[in-house]
Parts: sequence; structure tokens; C-alpha cells
Amino acid sequence: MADVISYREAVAEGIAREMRRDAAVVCLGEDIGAAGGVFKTTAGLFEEFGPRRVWDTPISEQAIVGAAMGAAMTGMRPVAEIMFSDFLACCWDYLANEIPKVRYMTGGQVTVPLVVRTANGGGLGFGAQHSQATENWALTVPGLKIAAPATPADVIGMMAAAIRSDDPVVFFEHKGLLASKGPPPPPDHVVELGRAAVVREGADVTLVALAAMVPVALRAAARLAEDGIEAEVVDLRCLVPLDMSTVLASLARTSRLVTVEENPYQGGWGATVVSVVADEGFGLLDAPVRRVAGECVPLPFADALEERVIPTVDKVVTTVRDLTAY
Amino acid sequence: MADVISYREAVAEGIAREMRRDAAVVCLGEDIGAAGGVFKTTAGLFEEFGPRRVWDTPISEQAIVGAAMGAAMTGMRPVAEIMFSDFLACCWDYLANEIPKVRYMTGGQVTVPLVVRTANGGGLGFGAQHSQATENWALTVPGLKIAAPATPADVIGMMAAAIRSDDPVVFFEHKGLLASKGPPPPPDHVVELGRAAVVREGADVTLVALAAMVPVALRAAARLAEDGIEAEVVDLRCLVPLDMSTVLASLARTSRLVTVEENPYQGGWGATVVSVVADEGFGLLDAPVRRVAGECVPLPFADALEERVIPTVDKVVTTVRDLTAY
Amino acid sequence: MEAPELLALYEQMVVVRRTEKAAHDLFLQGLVKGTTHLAAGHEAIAVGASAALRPDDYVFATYRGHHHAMARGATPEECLAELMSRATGLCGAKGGSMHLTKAATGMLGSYAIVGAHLPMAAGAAWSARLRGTDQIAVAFFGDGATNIGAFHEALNLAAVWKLPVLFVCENNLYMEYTPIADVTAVARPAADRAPAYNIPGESVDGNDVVAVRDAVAALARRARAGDGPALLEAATYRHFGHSRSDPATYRPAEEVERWLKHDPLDIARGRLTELGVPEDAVTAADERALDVVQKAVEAARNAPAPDPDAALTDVWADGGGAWRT
Amino acid sequence: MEAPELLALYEQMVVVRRTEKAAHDLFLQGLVKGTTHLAAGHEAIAVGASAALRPDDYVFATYRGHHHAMARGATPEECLAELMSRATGLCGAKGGSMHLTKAATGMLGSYAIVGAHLPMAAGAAWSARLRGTDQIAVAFFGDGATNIGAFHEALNLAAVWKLPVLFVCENNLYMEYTPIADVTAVARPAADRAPAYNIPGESVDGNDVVAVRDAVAALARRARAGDGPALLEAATYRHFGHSRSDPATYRPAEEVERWLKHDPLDIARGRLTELGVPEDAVTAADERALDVVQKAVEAARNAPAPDPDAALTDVWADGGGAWRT
Ligand SMILES: Cc1ncc(C[n+]2csc(CCOP(=O)(O)OP(=O)(O)O)c2C)c(N)n1
Ligand SMILES: Cc1ncc(C[n+]2csc(CCOP(=O)(O)OP(=O)(O)O)c2C)c(N)n1
Ligand SMILES: [Mg+2]
Ligand SMILES: [Mg+2]
Repeated sequence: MADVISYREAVAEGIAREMRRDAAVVCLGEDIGAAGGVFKTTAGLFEEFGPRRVWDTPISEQAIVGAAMGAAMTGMRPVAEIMFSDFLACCWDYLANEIPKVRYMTGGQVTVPLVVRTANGGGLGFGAQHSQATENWALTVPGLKIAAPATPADVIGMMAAAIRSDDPVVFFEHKGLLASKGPPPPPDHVVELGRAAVVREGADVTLVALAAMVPVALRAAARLAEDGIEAEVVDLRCLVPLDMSTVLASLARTSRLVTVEENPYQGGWGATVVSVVADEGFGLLDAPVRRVAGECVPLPFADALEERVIPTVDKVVTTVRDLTAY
Repeated sequence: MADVISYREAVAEGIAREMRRDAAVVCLGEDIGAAGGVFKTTAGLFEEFGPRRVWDTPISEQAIVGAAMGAAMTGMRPVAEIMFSDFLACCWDYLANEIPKVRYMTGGQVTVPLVVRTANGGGLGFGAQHSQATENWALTVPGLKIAAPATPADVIGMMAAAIRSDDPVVFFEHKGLLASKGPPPPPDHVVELGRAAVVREGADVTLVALAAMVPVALRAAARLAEDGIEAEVVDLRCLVPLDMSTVLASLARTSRLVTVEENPYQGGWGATVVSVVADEGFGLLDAPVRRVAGECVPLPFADALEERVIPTVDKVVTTVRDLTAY
Repeated sequence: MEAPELLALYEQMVVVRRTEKAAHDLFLQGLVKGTTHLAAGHEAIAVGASAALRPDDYVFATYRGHHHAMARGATPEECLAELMSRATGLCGAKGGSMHLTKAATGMLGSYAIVGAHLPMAAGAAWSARLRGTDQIAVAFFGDGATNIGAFHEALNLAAVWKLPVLFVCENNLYMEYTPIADVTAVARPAADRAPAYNIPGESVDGNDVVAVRDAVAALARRARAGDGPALLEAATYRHFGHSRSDPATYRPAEEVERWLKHDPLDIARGRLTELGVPEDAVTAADERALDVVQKAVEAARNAPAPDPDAALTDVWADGGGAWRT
Repeated sequence: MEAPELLALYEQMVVVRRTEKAAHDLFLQGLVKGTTHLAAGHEAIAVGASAALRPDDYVFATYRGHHHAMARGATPEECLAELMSRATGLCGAKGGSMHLTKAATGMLGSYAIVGAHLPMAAGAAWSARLRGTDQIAVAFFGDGATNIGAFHEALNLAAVWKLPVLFVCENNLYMEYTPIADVTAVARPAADRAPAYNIPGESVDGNDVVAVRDAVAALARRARAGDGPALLEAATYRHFGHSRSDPATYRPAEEVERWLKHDPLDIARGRLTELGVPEDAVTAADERALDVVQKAVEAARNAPAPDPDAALTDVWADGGGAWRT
């Protein structure tokens, strides 16, 4: 294996590792086979595993995810691709009402070990229907695990955990990170779902981020360090299970919290984090809690407009400066 | 008009008032015509307005809401019924990606004056797929207005505002309130969207509630008063526009906040309210903020189990007592 | 069909009918909460189809699924205990009438969002193929479900992948209160759609248990042999309203009368007589069925309520329900 | 069709072709961001259909919608300015290539979720009926869209309500990279589904602008007269890959070659010759088109960027974007 691996390659590698160890793992989705996926995140799988394990589907999001569910209930471990996370809306019934509930409503009679992978997030000028960060949609539904890795190594490790999980996992691959690179993890690298990572230490403020917002938070932290403000950056990695222990432990050191979220402020995941903090971590807080989140508008096409909507390093820096002056 | 009107009757009355004043208002949905709707919330409309204004549809949630959108873009004011709010998932693409975005992504060229009405919430033993409080799903989507009245008068007043609104409104009618009664409002009663109501005054703690949780909060407040704890109860009425001014003003008086939400804690609307408070109202807070919300599980069938999941008066009372002892 | 087999199917149908009658009565006594969608009148479809299936095949049904659960191995006691919110219910009282499920016998669930289970059944059939078994999957659904998008997606996928899955429509002429003909562009809502997927689309008298058994057996054989999916439209009628709150006044009296005369139990009884089965053998079956159901009612009545904290379990495969770490 | 009309349609097609070529070049120069889905090869469908419609009819199209926007009144300059993120763009640079819309001329939008606009078109047609006009609505969509649930729901609803709406499929043989035949149960993905909705399902050479005009005109007449919806499947081919990142290597060279020879511009030119239109009249049309597009490129290049704060407007009908009070 090469010295570096891209996030994009890591997706295919993560899936391939699991397909090699477990014959029950099969993939389905639109154009994922010979074409290797629209984002090339399944490149090579069709060549290695063939058409009996990598299935091209019609444009039928409900059938894709519904069939994955039926297969998961009967002994397989399907990995279904929904091309853009915006299109989760086209099969939302399965994500909201079927997959997360069937185990519970049958009193635990069945399990649904499946992964729904999807390309998430904005910043690429794809406009209102191909740019959303929709991880917060999934957070509204108890019964789904939610993974959103920020690095190639995490993609592989969390993909392993997701595919091995007996619970349904929605796996958000960030479009803005696909080209990013990092060290490839060792064989059998598994990152347990529900473990946040402190990716930078600092004593003055805790930045809690996810996926593409992790590098934004890290760049902001580097800028803030020039001003003498030391930000600790927590990569949540998952929204469910939500690792509030790590967030609260960080807050105990810093006394200040800022969430950095790509999804809109209204109904964003940071709100849930903040509400736990405002309850259980209230005594730790020395200042208001701030959320740097997407503006509450659809995503516009033009770069200049999109930057006004999605969190940027500048916005994080300004918010933290302002907060540390509190 | 009678002295009292039920919430159920108020729905039909609210729609009828608007249909009388504006020929552009038409209704569509499953079994809403001669049958008067599964919840009888459209009873009488077919008789008064006939088949050209009250349309029975096939079981095609996407076609219902999609057709309503097309009609709204071309001069009509459709009122579409989605029978249970859980089924919003079956047409989520329209609620998440189409209706709230088309005006924005066309640079303001079109408006979408429609109402999607739906029966929301639990407590009736309808199980995992017919009991959810899904108002928080809608909150994740910028571009939708979200109404959820708690009284018959508000049903009529907010229905008027919703139907007259040039923006799309998701109108949540709570199943648990349908049989409740109240005074009928005067003719041409309009309750502006985005105005919360202080429905009980109190100096010790602010309870922020919505829809069926308003009477729960009020009953809890009555119980707490016996202990000498005076709770102020805010009925939010709408999630978008969200009336944070009223919440913050109440908090300025009480210094303590508890949200009372039927939707699950994870991703619930209370989190958004709390995050605004933890930022803009931080200096007003004397104690942690608590959220009494649905447990993060699907809705179970049996009463004894469902009560364990949905907020009850007991849970609110316990939470507030605990908090005021902080 | 030979007499002993038909008698057994008849008895199964009587058990279903009696269990539903019990559910109805218990509802009126306030012992069943929420709602129920009785399948009285539809018994022959569940019982006939099940007779044509193997124990390892998969069945997916709807909120109107009591008959399928029982035809597929759930006991009246388990079902009634579920409806009566007992800990001993099929789903530990978490599911209720609309979600009867007995995974152990291949009854993979009753789903209450119209049409949603059709893709699932396609997926179970796909899984069978992937695992190299010759199991098949069957989805039962109503006439109303033929107009929802998931129907279309499931059928196309199943056809393209040639999956061993049967789609069996229980056409009872109505969705909830609206006649299916008022909202459907073709006369036979299921069968007339089969050409759009290039698969067989057949019709059968859904109240004749033998006809249903034969039709399903033929299509199952085909599917098992690798010849792909099929649509079967079974004509039937519900004896009650859509759900417990519906008096069904929208149905013409003449129509109701005609269909009540075309009762699946009567038809089976007629066939038994033709086959020379003596009256008292039939009566004995009736009595056995009644006895089973009466005992089931008693057992369910006496079963314990669920522990409220059970509400917080079974979200995850490890049995837990925590969303945080 | 008479020569002058055909020449005008030809010129429109050339304008579309040239504008797309410009978009392609501007992309390579880094002046167009995001993605584009060129419709080169599909021009005759948009131009032919529009020629059969009235100015007050409604059109709904897809992310591959440049041709529809222009056929329906958007200027090359407005379109290119939108693609180049200029304040003067059709949608103020909020929409982009995938969402070209010109509501003022009945082009009610380009939608980027496959199939989603079919119910909307049905709704616009319903609205026309409700308002007592005889407008019709037309939805254009790809072969791939015929397998998604919204297709089925829209067609059934339109048929049941007998709505004045036409569903025009641009069958270019591929979804993104997958041949439509690999994932569709019938040979003609749209037309073969028409019987499932009891409506006409016709096929036409989508590269022959006259044939398209005639086919749409006939179905539009029918719809306007109250005889309900229809499906029209127009065979065509895209000259480029699915989107700017796709070299389209999955298509057999022989197939590409065959279709490039069946170019809508060539076909129209051939017909013009047959009608006796002199070569130089055609060349003059080509030159006018080129000129319009060159001027459009210049104008768009020189147009101002949008004000970043415009990102926070146009959510609500009052022009604002606030979610709180
Ligand atoms: C997606 C969806 N829409 C609406 C409903 C409400 N609903 C429940 S049953 C039903 C009628 C179904 O009719 P049919 O498919 O004919 O089945 P039947 O009840 O007649 O057995 C409706 C509309 C639902 N459960 N799911
Ligand atoms: C619901 C949905 N699924 C997937 C996509 C991604 N996607 C965009 S275009 C496309 C192919 C569409 O093929 P077709 O309908 O034949 O239209 P064409 O692009 O060939 O004109 C796909 C899969 C989408 N936009 N929406
Ligand atoms: Mg029916
Ligand atoms: Mg195509």
C-alpha cells in the first residue's frame, strides 16, 4: 500500500477490506459497478468482487434501500449507496420509519446490519439539491447509527466498524474531503463507532466539529494560536452514538464551547450537543456557547454565495475571538 | 356557532373559512372527500365545496404533495393532507428538497403558497409508524414554516395565516388534541405565524412547549404551584418562524428554562431553542437548562411502554422540582 | 386438493376468523388499544398462499396482517397477547396489531406504511439468491398500495434482477374509504400493471383457498426455478370496516351482501362437502378452532403486562437503547 | 412544416448547440463552476416540443435543461451568466446549470432530483383545470427517471384526474453511466409503461425536430381538449458524457458514431434542403446564432458577481430569509 491514501480511495479500500473478510457483504447502488461510482468511491470493487457482489441498480432509491433492508434481515450485510445525501429524502421512509424501527417494533426479533453510504456536504457549487449536509436529518431518528469520518484512516476504520455493526449505520462521506489525503491505516484497522477524537489540544476553548468541518476547525485553531488562543478540537466522528463524555471532558479543561457545523443552525446537530452541555456541563461553562453553523437558507450555486452560507475558517476565528473576549 | 368547538372541528372550520373567502384554496388528500378524512378533520368540506375543490387522491404521497407544489406555483393555494405525519417520510423529497428550495434556487421567481396538513404525535397506541412527533424533521429544512397549534382557536387562526401565507407551511395537527375543546374564535380570526403565547405566567421557571405538550406543561405548572413553584408556560405555536424574543423575555423574568417536547431528545426542536438560549440568554440563566423530551427510541405500542417514552406531567414536575433545587 | 389437506386449511381459516372475532370483542371491552385492521374475509389468501410455501420462505405483510401472522406460524395466543399489550405478545407489546411478526417462522413482519415492504421482499429474495438457497419471498399488500412509488420501484428491480419474489395483491375494492376504481387508472390495479415490468400478472378468486394455493404454488415454482417474479391479484372483500373506527357505510348494501355470500369459509365448506367430508368432521374442526381461540383469550388475559423499562430496550442489536457514550 | 418555421427552429437549435459549446469552453477556462449536464444532441426535443406549445403552457425540466430553458424563452446571455455565477444570471446565480428557470415564460424550472418534477407538472395541469384555462403542462425527463416512484405516482394521478399534462421522455439510452436496458424491465422505458396508466404511449425520433413538433402537437391537442395525459418517448443521444466529469468511455464507439451521424442539426438541415431552402440561408442562420452566443459570452463575462449577502434573501415570499422573530 502506498504512503498516502486519499479519502476517496479509502472508501473503496474500506469496503474492499470487509468484502474480503466476509462473504455476506454486498454492495448496491446507481453506477457503482464497472463505472466505480459517480465519485469513484467504489472504484475497483466490481473488478475484484464481480457482479454477484457489486450490483448496479436502477434510479430507485426506495428499492435500493428497501432491498438492502430485506437482505440485511435475512443474512446479508448490504452496503447501499445513495449517490448524494440530498437523495436520502427520496427513500426517507426507509431511513426514518422502517430500518431504525423494525428491530424495536418486533420486540428484537430481527437485526438490520446494513450500511447506507452517501456523499454529503457542500462547497463544490452543486446548488441547492446536491450540496446539503444532511447528517442532522438522520439525527432526528432514533435507531440509526451515524458516522461521518474526517480522514482517510477514519474512513477505513469506521467503515469496518459500520459494516461489522449489527445495527444500521448511515455513513456520510464528505464530497469536499474526497481529494484529501492521509496515511493509510494498518490492516484490520477498526475505529469503534461512538468514540470522538481530540485532534488538537488546547486550554482556551473547545471546538466540536464533524467531517469537513474538522479541517476548518483545525485551520481556525492554527490561526487563533497566532493570537495566543489555544483551541482544543474534538472530531465527533459519529452523531450516534454521540460521545458526549469526550466533549464534556474537554469542556472541563477549556470552559468554553463552539460547535462547527455545516448543516443549518435550525435543527442542526450542534444544538443537541449544546443542549446536553447546557444541562450536564452548565457548571463548567464560563461563557455563552456559540454555534458556527450553516445559514438557514438553501445552498446557493455561486461560490461567493455558498461561502456566505457554509462555515468558513474566518467565521470560526471571528466567533472564537469574540467568545474568548466574553 | 356553538359555544365550544373541538380541535377536530376547528381544522375543518379553519379550512372552510379560507375556502369561502378565496376560490384559489383547494384541498387534496386520501379519503378527505365524502369520507371527511380519517380523523374527520375535513368533515363537511366536500358537502359545502364539492368535488372541484375537495379532491380524493390515490395513496401517492409524492403525487399529492408534488401536485400541490405545481398547483401552488401556478396560481392556486392547495391544502394537501398527509394522513399521518410519519408518512411525510414518503414524500420527504418534496418537503426537504423541492418545496422549500424552489423559490430560492430560482432567485425568487416563484412562490409556493401551500399548506401540508398532517396528523402528528403519539399517546394513542398506534405504534412505531403512526405515532411520531415529526415537527423536528421539518425544522431541519430551511424554507418551511412550521405551525403546531395547541387549541381550537389557534387551529383556526393559524390555519388562516397558513393558507394566506405566500410561503409553504407544514401544519401539524396533534392527534391527541383532536377531541379537546375550547371557545370558537370570532370571524376572521388570524394568528400571525411566529408569535408565541405566554399561556401562564410565573416567576420561577419558563416551560417552553408545543402542541400536545402545552396542556402537559400547564398541568405540570398547576401541580408545581401547589409546591409554591410558579412556572411560566410559553406555547411556541410555530417552530419557524421561531419566536425566541418571547422565550428570552420570559427567561429574563424566570432565569430557568425547561423545554417540553414530544419529539425525541436527539435532534429535537428544544435543542435549537436551548442553543439560542445558551448563546444569547446565557447571562440570564441561573441554572442548567433541561429538556423533557421523548426518549430516543421508536414509539412502542402498549400504553405502559408509550408512557415511558413520551413526556408526561410527572416527568415535567420531577424535572422542574429538581431544577429549582439547583 | 385432497380432503385432509383442505380440512386442515379450513380449520386454519376458522382459527383466524375466530381470533379476529375475539380481537373485535376484546376491543369493545377496552382490552385492545390503538387500532386493529381486521382481515375477516381475507383468510383464504393467507392460508392458501402459506400452504404453497416452504417453511423457510419469507413473508412480508401489512397492518392488515393477522391472517398472515397466523397462517405463518404465530399462535392465536401470541397474537392476542400482543393486541392486549401483554409481555408475552409476539413482539413483547412493542408492535401491536399493525406489526405482528414472527421471524422464527419466516413471517418477517407487518408494515404499516403502505407499500414500503415490497422492496424489502425483493431484498429478501435477492438475499436468498446471494446465499444460494432456493427460498422465495412473498409480499402481500392491498389494492391501494399499487399506486405508491415503492410498488413501482420494487417491481422493476425484482424483474430486472429476476428475483424469486411474488407480489400478492389482496384486492378488496377499497383503500380506506375510497373505492380503488376511483383512484386507479386501470381496472385491475395489480395485474394490469404486470406488463410494465414484463412479468406475469394473474388474477385469482381470493376467497377460494384452493384456487389461491394453486395459483401461488405455480408462481412459486416458477420463481424458485429462477424464472423471476410475478404479480398475483386476489379478489376479496373485508367483512368489517377498514379499521375499528370505520362502520364502512360507504359500501353499497348490495355489494356487501354479495360478498358476504362469497365467504371463504363457506366456499371451503362447500368444497369439503363435494369431497365427501362428513358434516361432523367440519363441525369438529370448527370446535377445535373455537377451543384454541378461547384458551388463547384466557391465556392472554392472564399474561403479565410489560415492564415499562422494556420500552428502552431492543433499539440496538445488543439489546440496548442508548444513543450516547 | 413550412420552410420559414423550420429554419427558425433550426436556428434555435443552433443557438442551443453553440451556447452549450460556449459553456463547455468556459468550463475548461475555469469560468463555470460546479457541474454541467450538456444537452447537445437533445436539441430537437426541446425546440420541437416548444414549437407545439402555447406561450402560456408550463414546462418542467431536469438538470439537463439548457435546451428547454432556451427553447422556452431564456436567452443565451441569461443562461451563461447564471453558469458563470453572475448577478445577471437567470436565477441570480443561486440556481446554476442544474436549475435554469424562467417563470415569466412558463419555464417553471429545472429540477435535479430525478423524477421529482413529474408530480409538479401534473399539479400545474390540475391548476390549469381548476382555473378554467386550457393551458397544458409538459414534463421532460430522462429514461432513467422511468424507474423512480414519483414517475408512477404522477402518471397514475394524471390519468385518474385526466389532467392536461404530457410526459416526454428523452431516452438517450443511458442513465449516468449505466445502459438503461440493464436496469429496466421493458424495452421502451416510458412508452411501454403507458398501458399501466391507460394512456397513450408513443415513440418518436427525438432528433427530428419536425417529428417531435408533430407528435407533441397531436398529444397537446388531445390534452387541451380534455382527453387527458400522454407519454411520449423521444429517442435521442447525448453528444457528451453525462456531466462535465464524464468522458463516457462506457459507450461503444460504433454506437456513438451511429448517433453522431443522426445529429438533429443535420436532420433539420437535410429537411431544409428538401424544402428548397438555399444553402446560404442556412449559413446565415448559423452565423446569426454564433453571433448571438458570442455576444452573450461577452456580456456574461462582463457582468457583475452577486453580492454575497444576496445569499440570505429569497427564502420567503417577502424576499427575506429570517427564520426567527
Ligand atoms: C404511505 C401511506 N399512506 C397512507 C396510509 C394510511 N392508510 C393505511 S391503510 C390505507 C388504505 C390501504 O388500502 P389497501 O392497500 O387497499 O389495503 P387494505 O387496507 O384495503 O387492505 C391507507 C390509505 C399509510 N398507512 N401509508
Ligand atoms: C433521485 C435521484 N437519484 C439519483 C440522481 C443522480 N443522477 C443524476 S442524473 C442521473 C441519471 C439520469 O438518467 P436519465 O433519467 O436517463 O437522464 P439523462 O441524464 O440521461 O438525461 C442520476 C442517476 C439524482 N439526481 N436523483
Ligand atoms: Mg384495499
Ligand atoms: Mg438517459
